[in-house]
Amino acid sequence: MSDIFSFRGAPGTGWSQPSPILEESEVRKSIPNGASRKALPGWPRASEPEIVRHYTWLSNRNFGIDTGFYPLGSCTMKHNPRLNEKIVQLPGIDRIHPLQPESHLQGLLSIFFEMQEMLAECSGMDSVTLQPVAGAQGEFTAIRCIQEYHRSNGEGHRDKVIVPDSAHGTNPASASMCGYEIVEIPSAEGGRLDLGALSAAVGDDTAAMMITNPSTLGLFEVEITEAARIVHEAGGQMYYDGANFNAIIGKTDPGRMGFDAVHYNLHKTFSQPHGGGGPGSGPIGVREHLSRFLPTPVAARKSKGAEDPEGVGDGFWYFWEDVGESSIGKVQQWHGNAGAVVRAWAFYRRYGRELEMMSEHAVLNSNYLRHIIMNPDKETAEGIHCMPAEGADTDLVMHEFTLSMAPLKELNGVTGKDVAKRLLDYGYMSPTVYFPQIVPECLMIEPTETESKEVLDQFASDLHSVLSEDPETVTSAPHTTPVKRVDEVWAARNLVLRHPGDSFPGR
Amino acid sequence: MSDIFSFRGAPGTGWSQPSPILEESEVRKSIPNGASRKALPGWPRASEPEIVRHYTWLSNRNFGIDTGFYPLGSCTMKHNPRLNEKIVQLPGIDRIHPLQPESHLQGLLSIFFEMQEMLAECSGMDSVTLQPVAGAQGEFTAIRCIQEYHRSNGEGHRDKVIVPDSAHGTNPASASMCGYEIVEIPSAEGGRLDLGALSAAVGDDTAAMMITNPSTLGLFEVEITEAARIVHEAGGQMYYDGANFNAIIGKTDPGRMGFDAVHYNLHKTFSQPHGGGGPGSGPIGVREHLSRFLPTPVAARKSKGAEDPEGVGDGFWYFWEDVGESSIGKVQQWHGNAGAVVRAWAFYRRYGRELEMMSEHAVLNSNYLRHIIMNPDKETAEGIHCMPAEGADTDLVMHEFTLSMAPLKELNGVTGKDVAKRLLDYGYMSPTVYFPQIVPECLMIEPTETESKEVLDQFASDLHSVLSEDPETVTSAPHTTPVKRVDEVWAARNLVLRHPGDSFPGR
Amino acid sequence: MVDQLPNAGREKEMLEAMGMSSMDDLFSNIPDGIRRVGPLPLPDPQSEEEIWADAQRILGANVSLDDRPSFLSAGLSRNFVPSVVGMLATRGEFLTSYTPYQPEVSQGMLQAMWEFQTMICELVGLPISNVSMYDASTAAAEAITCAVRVNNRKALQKDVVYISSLVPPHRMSVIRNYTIGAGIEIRTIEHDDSGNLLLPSAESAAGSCAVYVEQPNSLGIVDIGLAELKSLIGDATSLIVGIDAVSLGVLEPPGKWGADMVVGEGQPFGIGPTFGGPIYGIFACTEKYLRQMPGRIVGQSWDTDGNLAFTLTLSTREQHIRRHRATSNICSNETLIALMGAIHMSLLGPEGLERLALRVAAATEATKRSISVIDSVDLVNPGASHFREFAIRVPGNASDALLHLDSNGVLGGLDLGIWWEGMSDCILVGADERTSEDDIAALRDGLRSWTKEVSG
Amino acid sequence: MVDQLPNAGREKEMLEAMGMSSMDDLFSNIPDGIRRVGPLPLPDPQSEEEIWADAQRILGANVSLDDRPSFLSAGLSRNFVPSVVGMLATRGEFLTSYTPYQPEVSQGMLQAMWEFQTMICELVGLPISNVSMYDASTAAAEAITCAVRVNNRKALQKDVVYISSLVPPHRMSVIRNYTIGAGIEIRTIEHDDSGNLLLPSAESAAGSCAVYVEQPNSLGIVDIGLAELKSLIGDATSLIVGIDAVSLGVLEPPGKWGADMVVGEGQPFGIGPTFGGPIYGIFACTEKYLRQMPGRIVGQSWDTDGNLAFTLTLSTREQHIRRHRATSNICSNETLIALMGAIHMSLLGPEGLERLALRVAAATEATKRSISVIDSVDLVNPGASHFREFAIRVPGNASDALLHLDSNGVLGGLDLGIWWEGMSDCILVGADERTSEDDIAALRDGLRSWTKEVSG
Ligand SMILES: Cc1ncc(COP(=O)(O)O)c(C=O)c1O
Ligand SMILES: Cc1ncc(COP(=O)(O)O)c(C=O)c1O
Repeated sequence: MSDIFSFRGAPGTGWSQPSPILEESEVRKSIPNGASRKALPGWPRASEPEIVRHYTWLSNRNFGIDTGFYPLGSCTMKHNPRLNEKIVQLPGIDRIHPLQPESHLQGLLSIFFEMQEMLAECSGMDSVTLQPVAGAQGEFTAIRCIQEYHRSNGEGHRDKVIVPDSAHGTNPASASMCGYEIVEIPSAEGGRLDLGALSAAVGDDTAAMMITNPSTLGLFEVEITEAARIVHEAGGQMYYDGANFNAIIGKTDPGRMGFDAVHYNLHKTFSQPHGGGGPGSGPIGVREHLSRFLPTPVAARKSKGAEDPEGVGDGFWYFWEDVGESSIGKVQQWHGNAGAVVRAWAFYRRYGRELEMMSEHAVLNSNYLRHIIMNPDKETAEGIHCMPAEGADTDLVMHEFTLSMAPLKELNGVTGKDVAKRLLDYGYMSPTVYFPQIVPECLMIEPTETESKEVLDQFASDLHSVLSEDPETVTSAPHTTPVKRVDEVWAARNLVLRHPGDSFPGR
Repeated sequence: MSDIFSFRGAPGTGWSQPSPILEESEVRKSIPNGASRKALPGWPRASEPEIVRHYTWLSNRNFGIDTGFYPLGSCTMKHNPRLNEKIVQLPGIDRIHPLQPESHLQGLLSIFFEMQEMLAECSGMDSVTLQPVAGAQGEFTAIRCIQEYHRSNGEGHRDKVIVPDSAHGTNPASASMCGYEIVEIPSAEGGRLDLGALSAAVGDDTAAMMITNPSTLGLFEVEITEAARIVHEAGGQMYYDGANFNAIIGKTDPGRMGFDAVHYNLHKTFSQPHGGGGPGSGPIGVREHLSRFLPTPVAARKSKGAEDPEGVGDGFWYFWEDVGESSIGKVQQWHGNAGAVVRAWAFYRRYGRELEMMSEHAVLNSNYLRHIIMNPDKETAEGIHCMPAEGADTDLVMHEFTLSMAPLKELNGVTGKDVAKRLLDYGYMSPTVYFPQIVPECLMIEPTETESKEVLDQFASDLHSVLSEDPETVTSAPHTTPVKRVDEVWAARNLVLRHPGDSFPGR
Repeated sequence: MVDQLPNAGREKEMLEAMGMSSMDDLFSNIPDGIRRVGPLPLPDPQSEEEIWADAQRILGANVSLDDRPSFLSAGLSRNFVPSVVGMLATRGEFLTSYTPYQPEVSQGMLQAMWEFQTMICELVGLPISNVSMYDASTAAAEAITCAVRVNNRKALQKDVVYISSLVPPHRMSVIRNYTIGAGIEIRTIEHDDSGNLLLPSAESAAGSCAVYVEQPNSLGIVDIGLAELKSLIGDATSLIVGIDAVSLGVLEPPGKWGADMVVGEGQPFGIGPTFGGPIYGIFACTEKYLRQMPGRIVGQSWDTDGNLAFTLTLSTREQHIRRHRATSNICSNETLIALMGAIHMSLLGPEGLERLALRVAAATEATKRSISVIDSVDLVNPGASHFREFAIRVPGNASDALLHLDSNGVLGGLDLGIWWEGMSDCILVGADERTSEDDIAALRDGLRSWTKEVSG
Repeated sequence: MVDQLPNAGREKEMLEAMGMSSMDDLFSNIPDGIRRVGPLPLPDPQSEEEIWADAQRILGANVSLDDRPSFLSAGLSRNFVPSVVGMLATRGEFLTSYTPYQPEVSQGMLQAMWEFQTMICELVGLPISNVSMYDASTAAAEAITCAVRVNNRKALQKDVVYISSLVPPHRMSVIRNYTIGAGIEIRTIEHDDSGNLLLPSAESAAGSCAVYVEQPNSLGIVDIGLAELKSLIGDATSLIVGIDAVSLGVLEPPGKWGADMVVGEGQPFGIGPTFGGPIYGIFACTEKYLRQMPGRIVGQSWDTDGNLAFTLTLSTREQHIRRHRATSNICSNETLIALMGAIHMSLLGPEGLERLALRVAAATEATKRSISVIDSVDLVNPGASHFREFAIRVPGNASDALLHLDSNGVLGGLDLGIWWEGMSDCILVGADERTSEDDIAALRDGLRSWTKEVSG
């Protein structure tokens, strides 16, 4: 166990810095009496070699896509091209301040502009802002725009947002943060959108409906245009949770489906690395009628005038356009997660017009994996205690699918979570468990387009093995991981949320 | 097991390249009939995600300094500052061709010049070349210079090079490649240089003596000046193997000791990462009388004239100076391992005049580690089967030291190699084993200055544990490594030196 | 792009295994009426080397802060990030992992974040920290909503919070967006001519849900009066303090003078200004707020073998469990950047932090001295102590002065007219640890030549 | 520099544990007469940020090949290295490891090098490869000494080897240094006007120890006649062929037309020109040379549990065992760069290699066509086929022409007068995969304007 707080180099070991440009005693004088720090923080005192070894050690106790298959449904854990990491180290992004004059920012503004246009095109929206820094913030931002839209129409009384019960938790949470009441509508048999329930839910108080398509069950909601009609007729707005965008690019888009606003998860569809939980980037796109409410500013361009200094060489001059008085203002203090935008730009450039192929392969891999899991050869099938149930009754899924371990649990008590933990022993990250909640003992599996057939074949075969194993082995899993099953209840009861400073805590 | 040759993507999967600037059919015409390749090489067909996962997996089966303590004696496995890796990615080194005009190379030439000067200063030599790319090539180069020197003096008959029996294998190998006969002189009692043996060995046929000081036993050869006198009197030249330079910088130097030529291992003393076996860099320094034989060219400078274009801003114009007619010419086809030189430059800049402190800490750590290994507390001592013998009878060692496991072997059959393998289980790289050969069951330990006291304490304590363990546990070690003890004899008998192409070989 | 698709060229084989014959079969569920026909109107795919060339060219059209003397700070730091930070944080095991829902294979990130929480607590002087917010502004905004959730029931001034009038407008805008839904009313507290908070007017905040102030404030002013704020507003009203993280190397942490919550920009530790994102927000608080706070938290625990282990905890506050009753909607956060921050902080160590803060303080002082001697250039708050930033008033439009400096290759600071209409003759000058004597001379000379131009 | 020394500040504690009181005690073994007194006359230590700033400034004073159209190749390639190569190879476990003497904890590097050996064998058409030489020149030199060791006993022309007269002088010089000790006599084989080897004169090499030729040769000429060489010199004389590694994407590998050993520069796969080093030499051979070859070799084996495993093998050839009877003195080699090469090769795959070679061939052909139409500029070997390089004769000094091009921002190639006195009016023009139409136009226009200047 490497404990960074046990590194006790001499004072100043790691700091290697030039001296202040004034004498220390003079500097001290510039700090008001009484405001001076009395005791320095209890940070570790470590040299570079110790730091490198500590974080290398930690990294070896962490699982990423680079380590193995990461079928975490809804999270689109695709390969992160390394070029993109190299690009964001260029001083032209790393060493740029958002408040520099536009003449210093032509390159970045042009990338922002290109991304706004591309995202609008792919989603069938009219305007795009790149400011929100995560999907959830995109939802929040779009719902705020919708809120201001209703208010500007004198419809401020609309105080409800409808979400299906299969929706991601951020949907209701974001709407609720805008002050909306949430109306959750149950899914129909088979996990699909229930138009009857929707019709019953809409009304004069409907501000918006939030939904993702394909749904979190990996189903394409074929009645989506009808749903849009119902909501629009009631005076509500349609919000598209774009977390599942990876399934449909070039095949259809939320504009065609009848949506008014959408967020994109650049970290999913366009592969900004997820980095242990973030950063993300959650641009939103809206139809014309919502444009004037977007956060400000957005990137714009005009033909380059003779007086403008050098641009990027494409004949345009790029600038920040103020969205105007109706804008909701700011949701992040600068222009969003520019680093993620630049990575996503580099990712998109690799596919260009063939982004469609990316979605094709995502859906191909998902259907293929589902097929080989659910159709083992006879011999394998005979060894399995009990096959999972499908999360949804369908022939086709989109980029992800769900399996229910309920039959297994019934048979021998092995739960979805047990299977998930056991898969860790086989060198996989586990699928998403227990979401969507409407599928009992759910495993939600999203292979993404960047996994090879060999990996999918192996995963199916290993899952079959798990399903054939002694239940005791599965329920006590994992066995080969850096630590065994972790006591989450102890953590929540005892709340040891920081290092005690001397040595690691004892029980 | 990840097998890259099992990746079988479609033709062209990984190649992502722009098209040729001429039509393929036209290009094909430019290739002479009959010279065209008939079948492409059987390389893997892998996508970027597969490559990343494969090499990540491989790296996790490899042990580096970043993984843990690496006390590999004679190899100076010190921490490699990461800044240096960042610097060599700058286009000003990565994208530079050695045949560009000098006006394109002012930055690199100035770094080469600075390094030549610094190395000369630290070693007490007059001229330095950075061309040799490894220590062994440095030895070879210097011996070639000495050879030409003798020839130019009409002393071409000198055909013997003297090396102590504790010398590194490259010393005799390098001299032998120059056509010299090797005279190996035995060490005196205690592993020190035997002046009597040396006196007996020198003669009219002595071309040179090669020796390292401190010796491979970590001993400072106190009679070194006397040795130099003996060799010089016989008309021979003194060659200093600088692999152990880490021990003495700022404290003494080969010039003071009486040497005529020296090589440096930049990858040891100046921390160019060793990268699984290389690259290295082996500059040599020589006294005045040998300068004109050095490989050509070397970096030089003059005050900047008005006509010279911009330089690096220090008022000098840097250029390549031809060493002249007596030069031995080239040993590497360009200017050596420039990348290693630049890393070493960045390393040296961190210490500047305080390089001395680096050597102090290297020697401090070595003596401290030896002390705590050899002086366990009473309780620990009682548990140990048998303490190692010291490799040399001395109070002080320099940057490294040797231990003999001979007593243990005698007692219970546990060999030095067994102890080394068992240390792997404790998370260490093993010390150098069975070198120098004059110490029976030798473990040669070099902690370097970049290990903390905590690491040294822990290592000593773990070594004590190994010495207390059930012999069976030790002789069957390692137990927790990615693979168990590897059958080196099978490898040498069967010589499976390449992948068979289909799947991994079976026995 | 095929280099990203391991199954390119093998579609048929896979389709056939499923009894399908074309990729189109996979999308047959999408009704015709909403199918896109024909390719996307986007450019051709590019290879890695073409993209790299374009990226170098296009991003090369930006002007890097490192290319010239720069005095633009305004909440983002032109910092120096040691090279190990990026090299370690981009190790694939960190870079390509997601939220550590499976602690058994995520101990690395979990432990690193637990250490991060510890270092933030030590920095700000409070017992609890989460593993990052999006940025300083959302951290401030969510601290305010959190305070309202905790205090509103007993508050005398229900749904009311007080905010310093010197909180910059972009942050105010974020705060407005985050508080509007909860119906929170924002009142402002003013400052005196030296830029110090008007304590008597702050007294009126007693009984409200929260007070949000910044130290140093947006004009760089270190206001010692703030130390009395907590005693004025009382226990029932949260004191939320926005900080400059580096300043805590020399300034007493707010946790020691009564802050209930501390928020701020983490960026100086871990990542360059990077055009404003990804950066990360610091969020720390006392125990009282623990169950209402936003964001993820790592706790220590044990595995079934009794080994020390880490896990996410208190998830019941979060949206994926509590849905619309969650304490925040935050899901993807800024963990990777927080990891970079943790590495940077551990490299600095206590004395390294102090040195860093002293360097910024020295540069601020030296710049202030040098600029304030220019005729007709005045300090806006001459009596105040400054850290990192200070405002000057120039004889004319700040924008003209900055344009003049720009043409001399100096990035002079921020035109304060952008933030506050009444300050269009003021520049916010920011110094930092990398500010050199030469930089200062360039700024001084540029300003001087401009003042001569306008006056003569 | 203290950031590199974990025990800085704790010296006393450690000294005391040993019963010492000062650092000087540690060096008391060094006799006074040779002790340096006083500090080294070197500059002050610098911090990371100062070194980084200096490095950027100093290295920024160099002119990068990517900054301008460049036609300088001459044995080093202005290649494009995919970003994963560096990122993976610099993972600490690879970067900071040494020679895998302990196979149990070095399987990663061992397997990667075994795969490298396989890819090199496949590339050149021979069954055996080592894990790298220093560079192409030492690879050629050590191949020659190896051939002499193997063949000399039965050779008719003892201690004699034949080398193409077009082997460039820097490589010849390396070969001379490496062969002089063994008393090897070097004779040259000449070329005809088209640059093709004079086969009749090559016949005289039969019975010697080895023949060393290059394909394409240093003037870029692809010489189909070489395919007959092996039958002319016979089995007892080694045919050693130096290659352009990329060319083997379109050219038949020498192993298929009789080469006993293949050597060459590995640099195009894995690393930029990097001022000429570190790069790595390719060395491959037939079984006959296995026990006399230089360098490290990885073999497959098994561990005691029967798992597949890798280990260094045939170490008995090496200096650390055989000492002065070793087959070479090579110890530290270029493994890390070979690893980069392996990653690059696996990314390319067979078709990627072919595409790369076609791109170079296309650029060579296009450049040749464009240049050869310039009045008074002639191809030196008009009848020949070229890959990557070709020589032109200009109406005046090559150095003048190159200076003119340089002042027009074009790096025009190599002044062949540097290599061969008689060719001071010749330029070696190198094209590569990154050569664009615009680059070619810039070269053509620059050359044309210069020829006009000199002729007018
Ligand atoms: C379906 C769905 N919607 C919304 C989100 C929220 O996105 P973010 O994590 O970027 O805030 C997610 C991400 O987990 C998601 O899967
Ligand atoms: C004492 C000694 N001399 C010479 C050498 C040879 O140096 P290199 O490996 O750089 O060729 C070494 C390196 O292992 C060594 O330890």
